[in-house]
Order: sequence, then structure tokens, then C-alpha cells
Amino acid sequence: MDRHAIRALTEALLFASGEPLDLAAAAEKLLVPLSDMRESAEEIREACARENRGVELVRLGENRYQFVAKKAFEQQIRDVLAVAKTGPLSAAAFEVLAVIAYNQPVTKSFVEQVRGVDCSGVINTLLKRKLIEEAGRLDLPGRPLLYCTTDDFLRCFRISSVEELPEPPRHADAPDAQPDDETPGQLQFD
Amino acid sequence: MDRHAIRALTEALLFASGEPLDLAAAAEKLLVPLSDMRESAEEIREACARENRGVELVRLGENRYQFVAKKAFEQQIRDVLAVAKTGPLSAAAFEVLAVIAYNQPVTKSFVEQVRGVDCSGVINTLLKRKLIEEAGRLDLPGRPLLYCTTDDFLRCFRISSVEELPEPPRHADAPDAQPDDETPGQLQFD
Amino acid sequence: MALEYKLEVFEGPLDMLLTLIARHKLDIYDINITELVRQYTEQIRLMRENEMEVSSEFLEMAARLVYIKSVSLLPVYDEGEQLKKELQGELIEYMDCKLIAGKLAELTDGFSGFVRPMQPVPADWTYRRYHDPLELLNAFLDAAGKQLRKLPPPQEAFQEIVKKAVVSVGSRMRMVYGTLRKTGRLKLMDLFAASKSRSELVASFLAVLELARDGVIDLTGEGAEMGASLTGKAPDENAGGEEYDG
Repeated sequence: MDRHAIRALTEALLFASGEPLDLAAAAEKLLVPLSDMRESAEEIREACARENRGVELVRLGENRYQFVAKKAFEQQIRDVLAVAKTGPLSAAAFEVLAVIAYNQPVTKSFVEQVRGVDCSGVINTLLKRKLIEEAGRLDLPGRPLLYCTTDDFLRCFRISSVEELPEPPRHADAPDAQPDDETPGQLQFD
Repeated sequence: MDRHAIRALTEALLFASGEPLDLAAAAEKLLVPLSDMRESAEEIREACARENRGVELVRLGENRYQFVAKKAFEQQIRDVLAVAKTGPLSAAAFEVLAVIAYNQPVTKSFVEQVRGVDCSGVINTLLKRKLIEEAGRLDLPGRPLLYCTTDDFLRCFRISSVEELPEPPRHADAPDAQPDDETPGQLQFD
Repeated sequence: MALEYKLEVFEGPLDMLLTLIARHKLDIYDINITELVRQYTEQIRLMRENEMEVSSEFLEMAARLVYIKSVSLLPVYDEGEQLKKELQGELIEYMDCKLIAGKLAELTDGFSGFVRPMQPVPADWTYRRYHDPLELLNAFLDAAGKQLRKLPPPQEAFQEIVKKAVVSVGSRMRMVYGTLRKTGRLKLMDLFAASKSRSELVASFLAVLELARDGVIDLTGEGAEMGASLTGKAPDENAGGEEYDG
């Protein structure tokens, strides 16, 4: 297959998939060099960045890409397709998201320990909005559910990995900072 | 709005719509000249016709258009998208399947009550994978759908009837265990 | 004192504490616990006055603060310092959480953009793998475990997660009073024997001192023989709250 064909194939797959597509899996299945496919994806991404294009190709992790309508057209799309706007996230929701994003996977009780209040409602809202999802259970009495962030979460922030989130604050200068990672006042970032 | 912007808007709308989009209705709604939008659509259609593109804009009647992946890639799309869905069940899917298997027929809200989280996505997956199926509706307000396991479910666990499933331990102190519980291995909830 | 400002809505007791610490310019790294207790209880009083809902979490924190303050008054500072440090750690952690939450809120409104559903592909999705029925049973137990436990999980389940026990002096005072009413005079040694942890022991000790100060109980006898008995005076209903100005 020549370059044009691989690029066309990549676009077709990304479009048909709808969901984030793992190029590595696709390349393996179709016996196409992964590097060619990735290069095509990057070309498509650049092409979409032009001002006369209405979609963008978002990168989510190493080899995963997804087409998304450009943010600038959100309101017009809502008007034409009659999609109601979802309410903004509450301050509590952002707090819960922060705890989960920087410590994932975590249990609800971990989140509640940090915030000092019950978080069931907020966690259910975030699950429904697909910003967090289940990530198995913790091997502890009661087998509590674990939660982690989703692809939608990454798309919300236009990032391809949680490592691109803002740096957490450091407390090296705090008088009581402990040398090890057990410092309770520190959000751990992996 | 300039030409570039209208073209980008048109592409964004066509992408997000999924179904065939009526440009006349969209133009009216957004107060954009229909002729500009139609011109944009035709430009996009021509641009997609190039050999390095994987999607095409199909015209369906006077002002109706729809993006589709190019026919030439049909087989590859099928191969890639099908393979993405043949992986083993997630832990969450297993739990939902288990709750249904041990309590069937049950409603979605029953499953969600047991697990404490939204299960719509997982139930759809299990339906698609033919491990569960609809089993009528419950005679309650809203007439919620009931689900039960399938023959493919039995095959998956190499059993000939759900009665052959291992019995869960009885919890004498379980607040919801009913004294007149007919099936010994069954946990009853309200 | 008439307070004109509108009462804030707090995300929880930690949020309220951080606000109070900022407003009264307390040092988060060396909290003046007496002042913090005063401000906190005042804030709770204001919330109640304005008929705002004061959830149990706020009251638990109040009991915890009073306890830390009480323990800090003991000549041996170990436990008081330790508890203060724990609280300080939680406050800093929550402060970070709020800080990051604020940053995240600036970056998004929570909408992840319009995407498309997968293009329909004619395919057979039937699940073709095999599993041991025991896997299903285990999944069932995982899922149902939650429902079987409608009551809160036993305290022991959390001991490894939350290694602290908050014992309010107020509740100990009620317990000591209740015990003495049933038994009559009791040796202090026996009274304290029921305490399961250091925190409980200290709280019980403080409770006895408080009750003696208020004249609710008499302390008689020497050394190991010292015992407590009721005087007949009823305990103050608000005991264990703001009474501890030492």
C-alpha cells in the first residue's frame, strides 16, 4: 500500500470507529506497519488543524486517536441537533475529579477521606457524565470499587494523558514535610 | 462568517450528526445562507474524493448529506472494529452478569441497586454479546425491562442449566434474606 | 454581635476549617487549636441560627477538635501534638485538592466534545470464550457484598485505612455518668478498664475530671483505691462542648 492509501485507510478506520481507535491493534490486524499508520494519523491531525476544517483528531495516549467536532462549533451543533447543554460541573465535582485524576485508581472512601464528606452523589454524577469509570475492586474487606478517569476526561482537557495535567503543589518548604512519600499533605502523582 | 468558517461549520455539523443532515434546516436555524452551506458541502465532497481521503460525503436528495467511510475500506473496517470487541469481559461486566444469573429475571435498576453504580453500558454490552436477553417487562410503574441469561451464557460456563451454578454462601444475618426464600442459592432483594 | 455577611456554603468541615484558618490568619503549620475550636463552634452556631443543615460530618469534626484541644491541655503533649499533626496533614491535603480542582475548573467546563457512535458493522458479537462457573460466583459475591451490608461496615474494616479513632470527651462523660448510675461507686481503675485504646483512656480520664469539676461526681479514696460516685447533681447537657477553656 502506498502512502496515500494508508492515509486514506487510517482516516476511514478512525471515522468508522467513532470511539478512540488503537492504531497498534489496527496495524497488527491489517498487517500494515504501525509507523506508517501513526504518521498518517499525525498528517490527518495537522490537516484538520486548518481553519476551514470542522473536526479535529485528538490523541489519547500513545497510539490512540479519535475524531471530535471542533469545540468552536459546540453551540451551533447543539442548536441544529437539538442537544441540550449539560450543566457545568460543581466545585465538589472538580474536587472529586482532582483526587481521582491524581491518585487513580482510588476508592470512594479514599476520596471521602481527602474531602471529609460523603461523595456518593458526586461520584455517580461523574460516572454518568463518563468522566470517571470503574477500575476493578480493591483487595480489602468489602472489596470496594476503584475508580479512574476516562477518555472523555482527557478530551475535556484536550490532553492525551493525565501526566499532562497541571503539576500538583509541592510542600518541600513546609516545616513538617516528611522526607518520604507518606507525607499526608501531598497529593501523590504517578 | 467567512467562507472558511462556514465550510468548517458545515463539516462539524455533518460529522456530529451521524444521520443524513438537512442543510436547509441547519442554515435556517443558524441564520446562515443556505447557498453558502451547500457550496461548502460541495467543496467538502470534492475534497473527500481525493485518493488520500478515507471518508466521502454522500449527497442524498436536494440538501441532505452524510459522511460515510469509503466503501473500499469496508472489509478492513469490519476486521478492525470486530476484533476490538472480542476481548474477555471486564470485571464490571462479569459482576453484572453474575447478578443477573443469580437473580433472574431482573431489571436494570435492580442490578444498579446491588452494585451501587450505573450499569447501562455494561448491560448493552452483555446484550450485544448474547450472554443476556430481554425477558418481558415487570408489572410496575414504567414497566421496566427484565433480563435473563441465554443459552450462549450456559455454553460459556459449560453448564446445562443455571441451577448448576455454584451456590453462594448463605448469610443468616443478611438483612434482606427472606425466610421463605425458595431457591437456596438465591439472594432476594426488594 | 450582628453579623452582616452572608453565610458561606462549605463543601465540608475541612473546607470550613480552611476558610476559618484563612479568615483569622491562623498558621496552618502550627494551628492555635483553642482559637480554631472557638471559631469553629461559633460558625456551627451561626449555621444553626440561620437554619442551615449541619450534617453529622461537621459535628464529628467539632467533637474531634474539642478532643484535640482537651488532650493538648495535658502535661504530656505527645498525643495532642500527634492529633494536631494529623489534622494539619488532612487540611493541607484538602487545600491541595481545592487548589487543583480550581485549576481544573479553569481548563474545562466538563464537556468533552461531540463524537460519533461507531459505524454499524455487520458482525457476530456472540461471546465465544469459556469461563469457570466459580468466576461467576466470585463476581457475584463481589457485587452482592455491598448490598448485604446495608449497615455501615464494622469499625475493624477501616482500621488499616484510617488509623485514628476520634473519641469525644462529651460522649465519655455521658458513658461515665451512665455507668455510675447503674453501679453506684466504682473504682477509677475499673472505670478505665473498659477503654480499648489510648484515645479512649485519655477521653475517659478527662471526662472524670470534668464531671468532678462540675460537681456531678465525687472522687474519694487514695491511689489505686480511688473511686467515683454520683453526687446527685445532673450533668450539664452541653458538657464536652465549649466548656473546656481550662
